[in-house]
Amino acid sequence: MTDVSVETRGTNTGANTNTEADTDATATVNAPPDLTAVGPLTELADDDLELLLLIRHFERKLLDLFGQGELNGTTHTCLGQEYVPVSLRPLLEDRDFVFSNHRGHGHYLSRFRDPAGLLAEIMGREGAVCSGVGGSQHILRDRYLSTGVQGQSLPVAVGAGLHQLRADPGALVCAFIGDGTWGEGAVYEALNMAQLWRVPLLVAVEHNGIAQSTPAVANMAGTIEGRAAAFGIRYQRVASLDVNAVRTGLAPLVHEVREQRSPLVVEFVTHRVGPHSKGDDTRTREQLAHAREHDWYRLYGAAFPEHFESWDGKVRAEVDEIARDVAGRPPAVWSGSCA
Amino acid sequence: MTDVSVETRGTNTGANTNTEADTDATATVNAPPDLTAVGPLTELADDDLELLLLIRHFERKLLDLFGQGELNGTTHTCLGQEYVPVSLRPLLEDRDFVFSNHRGHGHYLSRFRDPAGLLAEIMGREGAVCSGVGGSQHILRDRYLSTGVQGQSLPVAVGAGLHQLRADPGALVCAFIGDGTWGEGAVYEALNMAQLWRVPLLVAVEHNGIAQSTPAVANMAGTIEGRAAAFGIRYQRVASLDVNAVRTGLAPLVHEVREQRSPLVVEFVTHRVGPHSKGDDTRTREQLAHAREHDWYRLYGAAFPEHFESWDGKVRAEVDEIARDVAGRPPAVWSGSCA
Amino acid sequence: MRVAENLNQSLHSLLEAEPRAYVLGEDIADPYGGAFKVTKGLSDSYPGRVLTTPISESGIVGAGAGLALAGDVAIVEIMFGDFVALAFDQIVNFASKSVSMYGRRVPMPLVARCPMGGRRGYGATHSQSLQKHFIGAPGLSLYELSPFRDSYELLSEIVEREEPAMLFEDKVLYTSQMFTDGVVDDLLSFDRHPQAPDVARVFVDDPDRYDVVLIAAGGMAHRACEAVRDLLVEEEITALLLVPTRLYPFAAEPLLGTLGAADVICVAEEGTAGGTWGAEVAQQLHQRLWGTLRRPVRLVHSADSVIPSAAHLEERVLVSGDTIRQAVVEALRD
Amino acid sequence: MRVAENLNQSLHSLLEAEPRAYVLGEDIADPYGGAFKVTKGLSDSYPGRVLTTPISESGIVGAGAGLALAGDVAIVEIMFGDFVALAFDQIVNFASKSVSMYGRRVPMPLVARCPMGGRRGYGATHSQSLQKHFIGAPGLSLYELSPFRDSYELLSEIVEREEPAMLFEDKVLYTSQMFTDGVVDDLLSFDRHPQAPDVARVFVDDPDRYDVVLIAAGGMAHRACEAVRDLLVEEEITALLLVPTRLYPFAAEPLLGTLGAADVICVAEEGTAGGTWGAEVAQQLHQRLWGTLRRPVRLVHSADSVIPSAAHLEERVLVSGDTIRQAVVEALRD
Ligand SMILES: Cc1ncc(C[n+]2csc(CCOP(=O)(O)OP(=O)(O)O)c2C)c(N)n1
Ligand SMILES: Cc1ncc(C[n+]2csc(CCOP(=O)(O)OP(=O)(O)O)c2C)c(N)n1
Ligand SMILES: [Mg+2]
Ligand SMILES: [Mg+2]
Repeated sequence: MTDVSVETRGTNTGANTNTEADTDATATVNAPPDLTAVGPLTELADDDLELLLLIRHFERKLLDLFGQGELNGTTHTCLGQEYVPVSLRPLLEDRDFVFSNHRGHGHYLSRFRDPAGLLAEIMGREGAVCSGVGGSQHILRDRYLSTGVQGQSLPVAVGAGLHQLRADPGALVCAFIGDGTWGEGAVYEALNMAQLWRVPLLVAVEHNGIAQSTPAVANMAGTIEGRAAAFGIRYQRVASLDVNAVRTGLAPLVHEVREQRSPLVVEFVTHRVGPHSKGDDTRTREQLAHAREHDWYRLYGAAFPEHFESWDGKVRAEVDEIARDVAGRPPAVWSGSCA
Repeated sequence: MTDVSVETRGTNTGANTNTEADTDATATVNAPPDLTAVGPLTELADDDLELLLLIRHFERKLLDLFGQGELNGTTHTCLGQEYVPVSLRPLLEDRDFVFSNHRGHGHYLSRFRDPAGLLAEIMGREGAVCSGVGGSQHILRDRYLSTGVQGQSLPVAVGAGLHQLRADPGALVCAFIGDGTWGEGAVYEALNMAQLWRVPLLVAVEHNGIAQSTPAVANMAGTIEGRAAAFGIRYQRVASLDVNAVRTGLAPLVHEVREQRSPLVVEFVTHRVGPHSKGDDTRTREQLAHAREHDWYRLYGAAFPEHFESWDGKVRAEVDEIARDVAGRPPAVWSGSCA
Repeated sequence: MRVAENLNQSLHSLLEAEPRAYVLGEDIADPYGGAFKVTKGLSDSYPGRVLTTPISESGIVGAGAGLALAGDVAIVEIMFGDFVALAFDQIVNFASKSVSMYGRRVPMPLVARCPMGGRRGYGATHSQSLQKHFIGAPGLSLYELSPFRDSYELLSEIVEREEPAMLFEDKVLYTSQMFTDGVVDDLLSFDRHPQAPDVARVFVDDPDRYDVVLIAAGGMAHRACEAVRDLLVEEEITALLLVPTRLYPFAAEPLLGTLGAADVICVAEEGTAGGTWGAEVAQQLHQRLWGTLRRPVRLVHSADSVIPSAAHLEERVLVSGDTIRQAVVEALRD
Repeated sequence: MRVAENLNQSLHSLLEAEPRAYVLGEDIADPYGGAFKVTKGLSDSYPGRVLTTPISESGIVGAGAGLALAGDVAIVEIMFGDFVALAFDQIVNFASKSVSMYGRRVPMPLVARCPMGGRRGYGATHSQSLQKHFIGAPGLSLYELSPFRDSYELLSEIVEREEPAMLFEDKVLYTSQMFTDGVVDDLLSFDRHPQAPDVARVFVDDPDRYDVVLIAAGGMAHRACEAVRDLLVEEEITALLLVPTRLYPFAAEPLLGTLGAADVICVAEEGTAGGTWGAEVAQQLHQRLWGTLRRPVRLVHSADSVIPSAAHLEERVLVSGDTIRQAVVEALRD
């Protein structure tokens, strides 16, 4: 099974995200971290920090390249949300299926650490993970799949979960969706089936409060918690931005998804720091400031400046280098049907 | 506005559905009836009893005619569920839209008392309300519409409700759906929009515990109450089979739908006494017995035998007569396109 | 044996032979065994792999796609094929695309079984033949159940292709008999087309002597047989009937020899007017047989209309054996 | 004026002129004004009647149908037309059927606006031209936005018909200019077809002198113009281009005179192979012009393929001006 501790550099398990008012020492040590509060960040393992920064600089590079007219098509960066897949990373196993969505670069990079393959895909160059056919939104590799139609993947995830049940008990299916995607009926058809059939489905909801340009208040009546409850599905809210805390807190819940065939909805209260796609952000100055205040990048840099500095420039340079390399490659070759 | 009392023959307003253990007399008089318990039946107004019996004998006649090979196509009778639309009848106004479903004869007859038009429709004879084109499942008359695709009508009802909001404030839209229909994603898309836009939508759920052959436990994870709550939509459970109680209890809630632009889900815990359509009932003897125990027809006959007898034979004879009349008519004429 | 029984046995055989196979659908569990009883006995025999589902057409096709993607084989029953409209996105925009959208071939053995067709008085939302709307989605194949072809053979062919497919089943077929031993009736015989074994040939005496070729799939085959008989008996016109099981992509090539020799080619289907399967077939034939054809391929389809519930009105809209016969006679007059 | 602006103004005008009109769609509210800015300014000007919606394509088309049924006029924007697959049931099995399924005509002024087409690198689920899949649903009309026709006139025509309709809008059109005053460029002119005022005629000098007729709608018109130019300049072939705005039902009758005189008729569209709109047009023309046609109607469409994301791969799949030119040249050789 997943060994979480291997991946954890600091000794902090997130328990110190409790507020100072909490004076009961034993409780502080043993209690699971309070995932529902933002709390201070704890020191990251190098590996996690590096991955977070890889995603950050990858996404920034994409926006740069778009700005320079170097990229075709569209893209949706996960700026501000990088910590979600990074937190989940060691909780997921190779045999698990992951279904990602339009905002999937962080999901992909967390699973494969393959910036060159992804960038080549987006730029349509040699080495593209899907030969340049898929592009930013349509990626398949091993048991990882993303597609560009909101909600569509949830019923598919249920089917993949049915497969796991029989073919590989203990394996799960993780599907990422946004808050706005709860507008789609497919989501509910899937939740109903998942719970009826006790499919090991982990729905990771990245609730960034906005869908393209539409705030959640105009998109969603009620709450995600209520919607999970509607199907009798377990639910966990995660407001924490701390990778260690999130990971430690979710580990036992994810374990239950595997062992108890019990679907789980995890709602990450997260913040989209960048535009929806390329430059289309109509949020107010205040809204943008609020998002930026919750940016782990800024927060971590302030909390652990040395650690941060020791990696940030290095990873950025690596991404620059990768981008140069990929940009210099010949076009992707597609042997597929053009008949 | 709707005057409920006009339609009520007995002095009972349903308050005596309280159990005898309830000794607080004032509470008994003033408290709203307990809709969530089955309770004893109260005496019906003639008009209500006649309508209930009309629906009952209409449906029975259909099954007879099918048995005799006189009918084409399919039909879904509402045997056992007649009291639902009859209870709602005076709470709905002509200006309200009603969206019905495959099991809609009771809904139609409650609104129009037009057994001949409906039977002619089902038999494809002159006088058919939709010229024989629609058949049992596809009926449109004034602001009443039924169709045969489960769940499809809920988003449509939201649109009709948007219309009402601007064109005729205070008017509402009532949509009937079954428990199994909560499998359809369209239901959730509609509930979300209805609550976001504060549409005056009354969803009348006829939860008979079964969908065609599939029991609710195999169809539905969680509860209907939870699913309404998921969208912040008000919810009322109705287990009572007593027309007076149901009507009195729901009147203020329906009033709020009109006046407060507030969607409402009413779940009727009801019982399908007949087959799904023509003879396809694979329920166990116990399940069938349980349904029959909750049949208002039997219960009312036992509770108020004189009142019951004074109408039952008469209405049955009327329906027989209508069926004879309709069967003797020439085929329906359809001027519509056959191009 | 009735077509429904043959199909039921095929599903049993498939579940038996292929341990990765699943069957999903509404009300398919025993003792009910599906609205048309095609899945009878399956859930009792293969409990973990035969799942009765909520009323969620889009969801269950998606779940089938997930199974297929993960390495299983998924057969999904849409209770009435009309409701496959709800799964259009999952079929066209997920399952079919996944085969090639990721830059390499992804196996996706998913079959959506769609009972179609009218003449049962079910009315406009339960009587359609929606085949035509699914033509030309890259990666998606369309098949039609036939009384001339064992459905196990057909299902196996579909599943082996490992691509999303729809199997359309005319509901009126379920209660008809399978044709066997080359016999249709006292007048008509059938065999497999020598160049296209998935196409049945129905003929009077000699499969190589005919004036007219009819092409009709699935439940239309009976009406086409009726037309063949009536044309012979009443008009002295000899017709050959071809009954394909693969609608799309339609393989015209192996049939060109047969078709080129006909005075009239007539494609009959129950779908309503406009954008028909026949138009797709005709398009191919017009391109390939232009110099040879004496007249345009004649299309027979139902009227441009909803399908009424009342039998006498439904009849006015839908294709009958007589519609086909008349079309041929008219065409010959042109 | 750009086509997107023209369409935006038309929506303004429609909301102004028709107090029963509503516009619904995802992200259409100001200041965003829709993914392609076509709805800009609408929600500020008509707050109660312009609704930004949840991501619920099926739901919002259903809501539009409800408005239309209740007596309003509903325009629903599908952000990317690809997602109209999710609303197939509401469009085909509810809105379109309701017009006639109840035995009498029920007005249903509902327009689903569907931005379609590729050449923007959005990939397989955001680049399709799904027009063909909606052909032949009784009660449903299909239209195409055109740079040759004021969209207010077009929208008014659609709405006045009071029947469900889809308006397909090639996304690349949004940023192109409307053609006005009969001028396409220094070489080409246009007018309205005298027998079919909803069809634009693009011609070199004289609309009555041509060897070849191209038929192409919407965003394909530019590529067809390119083909007309290249055919003239490089092959000395004179082509006339017809740009219809009503795809289905396609009114062939008024165009027969024009078409009958052509050496080659070529229908071009961006949709992929199989069951194309062109096949539907060809079917009509083959029936009506059989004796006159020198060769079968030539169809030009994209490859039988998903639409790749990378520009150089996308180009291989989609129709270009050159594809059309080559098709015409080849056809003339046959
Ligand atoms: C079915 C469908 N409808 C609309 C879109 C267009 N679209 C892409 S992303 C998006 C917003 C999604 O919002 P959310 O689920 O909150 O995810 P986020 O972008 O915030 O990560 C929309 C409307 C789509 N891709 N698929
Ligand atoms: C979209 C769709 N799927 C399937 C059906 C077939 N069907 C008709 S009624 C029914 C069961 C409906 O169950 P429920 O909603 O509980 O209503 P009830 O029949 O119990 O009144 C089914 C599956 C349908 N009409 N529409
Ligand atoms: Mg969001
Ligand atoms: Mg039920």
